[in-house]
Amino acid sequence: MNAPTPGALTSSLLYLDGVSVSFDGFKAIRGLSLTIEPGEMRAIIGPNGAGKTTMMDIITGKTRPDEGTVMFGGSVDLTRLDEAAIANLGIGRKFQKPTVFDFHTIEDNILLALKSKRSVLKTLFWQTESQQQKRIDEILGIIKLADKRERLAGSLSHGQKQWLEIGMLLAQDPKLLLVDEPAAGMTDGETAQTAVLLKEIARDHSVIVVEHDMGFIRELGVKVTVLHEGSVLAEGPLDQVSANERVVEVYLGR
Amino acid sequence: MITRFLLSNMDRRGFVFLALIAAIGLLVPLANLLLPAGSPFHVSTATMSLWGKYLCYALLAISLDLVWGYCGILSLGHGAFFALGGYAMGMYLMRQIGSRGVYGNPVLPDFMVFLNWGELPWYWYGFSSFPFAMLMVLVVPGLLAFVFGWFAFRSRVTGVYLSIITQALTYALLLAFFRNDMGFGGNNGLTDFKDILGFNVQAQGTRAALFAMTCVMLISGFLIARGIVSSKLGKVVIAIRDAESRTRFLGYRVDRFKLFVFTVSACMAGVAGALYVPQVGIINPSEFAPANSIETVIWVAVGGRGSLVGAALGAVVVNWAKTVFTSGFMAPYWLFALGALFVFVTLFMPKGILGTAQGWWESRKRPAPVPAPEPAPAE
Amino acid sequence: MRILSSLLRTLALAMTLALMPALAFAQQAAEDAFARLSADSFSDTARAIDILVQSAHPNAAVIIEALADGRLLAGGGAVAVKTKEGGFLDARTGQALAAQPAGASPVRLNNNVRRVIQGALGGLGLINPDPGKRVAAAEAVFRARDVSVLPVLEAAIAKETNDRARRALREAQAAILIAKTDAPPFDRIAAVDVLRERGDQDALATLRALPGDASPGLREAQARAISEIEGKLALWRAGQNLWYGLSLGSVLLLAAIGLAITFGVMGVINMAHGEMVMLGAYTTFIVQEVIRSRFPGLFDWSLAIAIPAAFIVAGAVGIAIERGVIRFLYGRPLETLLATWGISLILQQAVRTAFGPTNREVGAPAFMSGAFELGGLAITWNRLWIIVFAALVFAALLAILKLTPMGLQMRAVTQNRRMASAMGIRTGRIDALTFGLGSGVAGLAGVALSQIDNVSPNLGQSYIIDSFMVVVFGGVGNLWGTLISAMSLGVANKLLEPYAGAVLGKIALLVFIILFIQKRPRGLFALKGRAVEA
Amino acid sequence: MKLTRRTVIGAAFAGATVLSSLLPAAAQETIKVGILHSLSGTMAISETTLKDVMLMLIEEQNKKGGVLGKKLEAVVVDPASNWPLFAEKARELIVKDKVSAVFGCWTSVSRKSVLPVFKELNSILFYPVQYEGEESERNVFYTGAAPNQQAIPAVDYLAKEEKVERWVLAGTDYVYPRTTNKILEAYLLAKGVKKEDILINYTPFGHSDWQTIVSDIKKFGTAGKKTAVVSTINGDANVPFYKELGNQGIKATDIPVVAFSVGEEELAGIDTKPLLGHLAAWNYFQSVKTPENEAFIKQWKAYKKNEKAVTNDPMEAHVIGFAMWVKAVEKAKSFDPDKVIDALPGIEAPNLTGGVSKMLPNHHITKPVLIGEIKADGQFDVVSKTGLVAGDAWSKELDGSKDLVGDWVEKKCGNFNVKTGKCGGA
Repeated sequence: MNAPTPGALTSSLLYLDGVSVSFDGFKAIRGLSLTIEPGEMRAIIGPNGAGKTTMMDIITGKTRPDEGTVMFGGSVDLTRLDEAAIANLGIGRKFQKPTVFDFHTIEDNILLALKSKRSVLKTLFWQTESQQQKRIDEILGIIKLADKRERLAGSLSHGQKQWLEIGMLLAQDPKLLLVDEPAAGMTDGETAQTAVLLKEIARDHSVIVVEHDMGFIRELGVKVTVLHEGSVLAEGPLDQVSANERVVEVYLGR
Repeated sequence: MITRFLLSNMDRRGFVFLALIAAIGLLVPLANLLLPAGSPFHVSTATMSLWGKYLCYALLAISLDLVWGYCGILSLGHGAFFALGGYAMGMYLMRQIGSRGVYGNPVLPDFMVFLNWGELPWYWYGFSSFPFAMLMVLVVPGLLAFVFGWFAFRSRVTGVYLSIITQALTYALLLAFFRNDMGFGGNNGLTDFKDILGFNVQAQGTRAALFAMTCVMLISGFLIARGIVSSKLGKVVIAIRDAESRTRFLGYRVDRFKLFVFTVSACMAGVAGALYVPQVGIINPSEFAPANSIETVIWVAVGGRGSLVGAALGAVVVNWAKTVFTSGFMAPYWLFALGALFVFVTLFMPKGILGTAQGWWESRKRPAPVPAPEPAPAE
Repeated sequence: MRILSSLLRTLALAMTLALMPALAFAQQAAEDAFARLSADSFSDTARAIDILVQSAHPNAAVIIEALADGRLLAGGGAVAVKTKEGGFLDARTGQALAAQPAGASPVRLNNNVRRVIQGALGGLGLINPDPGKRVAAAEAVFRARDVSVLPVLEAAIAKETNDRARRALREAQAAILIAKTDAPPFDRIAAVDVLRERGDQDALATLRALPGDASPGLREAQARAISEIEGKLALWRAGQNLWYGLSLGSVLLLAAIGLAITFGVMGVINMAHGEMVMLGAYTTFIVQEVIRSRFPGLFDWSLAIAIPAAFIVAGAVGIAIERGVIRFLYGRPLETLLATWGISLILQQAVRTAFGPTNREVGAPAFMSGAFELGGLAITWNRLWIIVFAALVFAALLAILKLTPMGLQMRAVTQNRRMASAMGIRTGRIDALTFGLGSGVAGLAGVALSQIDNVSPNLGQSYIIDSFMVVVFGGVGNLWGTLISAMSLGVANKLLEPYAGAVLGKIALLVFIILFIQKRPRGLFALKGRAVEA
Repeated sequence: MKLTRRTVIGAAFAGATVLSSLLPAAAQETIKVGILHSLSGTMAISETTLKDVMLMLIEEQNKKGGVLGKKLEAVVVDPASNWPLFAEKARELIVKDKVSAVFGCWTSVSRKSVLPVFKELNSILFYPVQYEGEESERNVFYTGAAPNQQAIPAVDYLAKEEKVERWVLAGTDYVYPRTTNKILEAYLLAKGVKKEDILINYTPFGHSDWQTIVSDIKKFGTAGKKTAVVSTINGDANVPFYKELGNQGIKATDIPVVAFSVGEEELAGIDTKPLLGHLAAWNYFQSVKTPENEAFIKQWKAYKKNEKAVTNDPMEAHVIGFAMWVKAVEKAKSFDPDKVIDALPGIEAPNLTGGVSKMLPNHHITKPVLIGEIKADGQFDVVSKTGLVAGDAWSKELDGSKDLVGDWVEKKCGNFNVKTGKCGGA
C-alpha cells in the first residue's frame, strides 16, 4: 500500500530497533526491536508490566526513549516529533480505557477525528462539506451508532464507547492503528463483533493490537509478538508462540 | 462568512440574552437622558453607572468562561488582563488632562510632577492618541497572554500548576505596579480624569454613551465567544477540556488551540477593563490583586461554568448582591453571606444558577431524562 | 549644653577639692538636684542626674535606677522612690515613707535623659562587685562616651582582675580617649588599636566619630583600622544574609508545610490554609491572655502551652471543614479552591467580629527576646527558635508519615483510594485526619508567626500565595521538596534583597518560579513515569 | 371590646394608616450623614473605629437636640477596602441616601477614587487622616495633618533635641511616604544635611521580613554621626518592623525612630517594652491631659463598653471635623452643600489638646504638632508640643508646588499660582 519513500532506510512501515526507556531507574523497555510491514496486522501480548503500553507511548510520541531508533514509513524519526505531528503522519491510537469526548455528540466525536487540516484558523472557520458528511455517515454505519448520532458520547455504554473510539480511528484514516485492549470489559458477543470490525479495518490499514484475551487473538488469526520485561520474548503465529516453553513459563509464572 | 460565524448555531437563550442587552443598551441611556428625574421610568445616572460597572464585569466573566468553562484552563490571573486594559485606557485619559492637572504641566501627569520626574517615560508615548490607546487595550493584554501562554502551554503546564502560576503572574504585576518607580502612579494609580474624545467623562451624556458602548462591547464579546465555541474550533477546545491527550492523539496541536483561546480571552478582558476605567473613574494596582481574579472565577461558577450567558449572569448577580449587602445593617456581615454563597454554589449547584435552573426546567418538561454524563473533571 | 555641663562639672570638682568642708556644699548641690527633678523639664532632669553623681549623694544609685525604670516620683516638694516591691522611700534620706507623697508624679524621661542615665549608671556600675555588671557598665560607658567618667574608668582598670571586664573597660576607655582632643596623641593611637581589635559595628561607629583635629598619624591609623574592620564585616555580612535567608526560609517552610500535606498529598487546594495559620496565632493570643490574667508565673511557658492548643484548634476546624465541605468535592480540585475561598472569607470575618479588626498583642517570652552575637553574626533569639521549631515540625511530620500506621494508611489512601478501601481502611476517617493534620500544622505555624508578625484577621492572606509558590516549586507530594524549596526561596530572596530591594527581589523570584515551572512543570522533585499522568 | 374579624382588620388598617403617616414624617425630620469607612478587608483594621466614633458623635449630637432642630441619622456603608467600591458607595450615599455630608476614607487612594464623585455630585467629604498634601478640593475638608503639620516639626525636633545629623527615611512604597520623603529630603538638604547622610528605603505593603532592612539601618548608624529613622511605614508592616527593631536591640537612645503612622491603636498589638523612647508625631495623643480629652476618652470607653479602648489622632480629626460641620450648618442655617462649603472656612472648633482649631480657606485646619515617646504601657509621653500650625495644601519644599496655594474663599481656586496670578497650576 505504501511504497517506501525515496531515501528510506527500511521498507517497513514501523521500525523499532534497540529501544530502551527507564522511569526512575526502572527499565520499562529494554532493547526492544520490532518491525511492522505495510498492511500487516500484528497482535502483541504479554503479562502486566511487560511494557506494552509504554511501547505505544513511545511510538505515539508521548514518551521519549532513552536510546534506540523508531522509524515510520522508512524515513521519519518518530523520536523527534510530538504527539500531534505523529498523529498527522498517520498513526492513530486507541486507549486501553475508552477515551471519547463525553460532552460532544457522537457525530461531533467523529467529526473531530475526521481527516482534515488541523490548524487553528481552519477549524475556526470550518464548514463540513457534503463529501465529509457522507464519510461521517458511513463510519457511523460501520460502528452501528448511526441512530444515536445526536446523543452525547458520555451516555454510551462501555462497549459502544469502544466502538466509537474505533470509529474515530477510522475517521482519522491513519496508515497505522495502535489498538490497546479493544475487547476489555466487553461481553462475548461484543468481543466477536469487535474482532470482525478490526479485521475489516485491517484490510486497508496496518494495525497493532495489544490484548490479553487469547480467544480474541485467536479470532483475529494474525502474527503474534510476546513482550516480556520490556523486550521481545517470542514472535510468530499464535499456535507456535503458545507452544514456546519460555512463553508458557512467563505466563504461568513458573 | 463572518455573520455566519457569529450567528450560526445561536440558541434561544443566546437570542434572549442579546435582545436583553441590546434593549438595556438602548433604553437605559434614553431613560436617563430624556425622561425627567420625576418620571417612574427615569434611570438615575448613579444606577446607570453602577450597571455599567456590572456589565464590564459581565464581559470579564465571559472572557474567563471562554478559557475556563470551555477550555478547562482555570486562570487565577484574569484580573491582570482586565487591569492592563484598564491601565491602557487610563493612560489615554491621563494624557487627555493636558495642562488641566493641578500643577498645570502640559505633558506630565500630576503624580510625575510631584515625584520630580523630568520627562515622560517612553512607554507613555503615543497614549495621547485614542486609536493607539485602543490598540494597546487589545495588544498589551493579548501580548502578555500570548507570551505567557506560549511558554506555559508548550511545556504542558496544566491544572493546578497553571492556576498557581497565573496567580503568580498577577501577583508579580501587582507588586510591580505598586512601585512608584514604574511610572504608573503607584498605589494611587491613575485618576482625576477629565475628557474622553473631547467629552467630559462625568457629563451625563458621556456616561450614557459609555453605558451604551459597554452594551455594544458586551454583545460583540458574547457574539465572538459564541462564534468561537460553536465553531469546530470550539468543539476542539471542549475536547481538549475533557480529554486533552485524546485530542492530541487525534493530531490537534493542543498548545496552539489553548494559546488562541487564551489570547482572545485576554484581549476581551482588556476591553472590559478599558470600559470599566472611565465609568469608575480610577484604575490602580488593587485590580491586580489575586483575590479579585479569584472572585471573577466565582462569578462564573455561580452563574454556570461552560455557559456564556451564565457567566454574565453570575457576574451581575454576585456584584449586585455585593452592592446590596455592603449597605445598611448587613454591612458588617456581608462577607459571611458572600463566603456562604461560594460554599453553597460549589456544593449544591455545581452547574451554577443557569445550569441548575435549566436542569430543573428540563426535568419538568421531560420526566424521563436521558442519562447525563458525569460532570467533567475540572482538570 | 553638654559642654557647659561638663565645664560646670569640672568646676564643681575643682571646688570640691579646694574646699574640704564639702559636706555642706554637697548638701546644697543635692537640694538643687531635687528641685530640678521636680521641675518637669528634661534638661533640668539631666542636670540633676549630673549633680547627684558629682556630689556623690549616698542615694544616687538608687535614685537614678528608679528614674530609669520610671519609679522616681517628684512634685509637691517631695522626691520619692517607689521600690520594686511597691513601697516608698524618701529620696533625700532613704527612709521609708508611709504612702505616696501627695502631688508627686513619675519624673518623665526622654531619650536625652535616658542617655545621661545610661552614662551615670555606667560610671556608678564600674565599681560593682559583680564582673558581669562591670562589663555591662563598661558597655554603657562605651556608648555614652562621657569624658567625666574617665578618672573612675582608669581607677577601675587599675584594679580590675577579670579579663573580660578588663577588656571591656579598656574598650570603653579607648572610646573616650579617641574623641578626647587633649589626650596624648600616643594614647589616642593606642585607643584606635583597641577599637580595631574589637572590630564590630560599634567600634566602627566610634572610629568614624574621630573629631576633626586628629593628627595625620592618628588619621592614618584610623583609616587602616576602619578598612580592616570593614573588610571583616563584609564577610560577616554575607554570612548574615545567609542566616536571614534561612530564617525567612523556615518561616516559609512553616507556612507551607501544612499545605504540602493538604495540597501535596491530598490534592486539595485549600485557600483557607492561611486562615488556619491565623487561627493558630489567635489561639496563642488567647492562651497568653488566660495566662496573663490567671497564672502570670507561667508566661514563659505560654508558647509551649499554645503549641498543642493551636494544633488542636486549627486541626479541629480543619476536620470540620473536611467533613462539612471538602469531602463532597474530591476529584474536583478547582472547585475545592472556590469553596475553601468562601470558607476563608467566613473565617476572616468571624475572627474580625469576635476579636475586633485590630492587631492583638502576643508577647514574647524572655527566652525569645533579644539577640546574641556569634562571631560577627547578630542572631536574634526568636528567629533561632523559629528555625529550630520549623525543623522539629518537619521532622515530626516526616516521622508521622513514614513511621506510624496512620501515616501508612494516609499514603495508601492518597495513592489508591479504592484499593485502600477494599483493604479495610476507613478512607473517610483517614481523609479527615490527614486534612486535620495539615491544618493543625498550619496552626503551629501560627504560633511561630505570632512572634514576628501581626496577629490580625489579615494574617493568613499575606502568606497564602507564598505558601502555594513554595509547594509548587518544591514539587507536589514531596515533603523534602517543600523543605528545599522553602529554604532556597528564602535564601535567594534575602541574597537578592540588598541589591534589588525588597519589591524587585520578590518580583524576580515570582518570575523565576513562573519560568521554572515551564522547565519542570511538576516542580523540583516530581515523580516521573506513567503513573503520574494516568 | 369583643374581638371580631372586622375590628381586628379595622384596627390593623388604622394602625397602618397612622404608621404610614408617621414614617415619612419621621424620615423628613432626620438629616442623613454618610459614614464611608471599610469594615472588612485589609483596611478594616484602622477604619472600623472611625465608624464607631462617628456613630458616637452623631448619637451625642442627637441627645443635644440634633442640628437646626433636626435629628441626625447615620448611614453606614462598607466599601470593603476596595477602591472602586469606595466610588460606588460614595455615589450611593449621595444619590440614593441623599446624605448632607460624608465622613470617611483612610488611604489616599480611597480619597482619590471618591473625589470625582464628590465633585460631580457636589457633596461634602471630611477626610480625617494625615496625608501627603498636594491637594485642595472644593468638596473635601482635610481634618488630618498635612506634611508640614507632622513630618517637618518631627524632623526639627530630632535635629534640635536629639542632635540627629544622619537620616534614614523608611517608608512603604506608596504615595504618602514618597511625597513626605521627597518633602523631607528637600527640607533636610536645604538645612545643610549632606546627601550621603540621607538613606531612603521603600518596602512593599504588608512587608513582614525586616531583618535585612533593620540591619542596614544599624549599619547606616555606624558612621559616627547621630542617626535617626523617620518612618512612614504603613499600618500592617509596623508590627513586624518594631518587633525586629526590638529583637536586634536597636534602642531609642542609639537610633530613635519617629513614626507618622503609628498611633495608640497600632501599639496595642505590640509588646512595647523594647520600644521605649521611640517617637511618633501626631496632632493628638490619648495621653494628653486636658479636660476635653479626658471627657472624650471617658465617653469613648463608655460607648465601646471597654475599659481598654484607645483613642487616636484620626478619631480626634473626626471629632473636630464633625463639630465644624455642625457649626457651619448652624451658621449657614441650611444643609445645602454649597452654603455649608462657603460657611466652613473660618469656623473654629476646640480640639482635644487644649486649643481651638480653625478651618482655613484651603480646606485644611490648624493643629498643634505633638511629639510623643512610646511608653511601656503602649501610650505616648508628649515630649514636645508646638502652637497651632496652619496646614499647607501645597508643600513649600517641592519645586512643582511651591508657588501654589489653595483658597476657596477669595480666589475660589484650589491651586492658585501666586507667581502667575492664575488659577490652575503653572
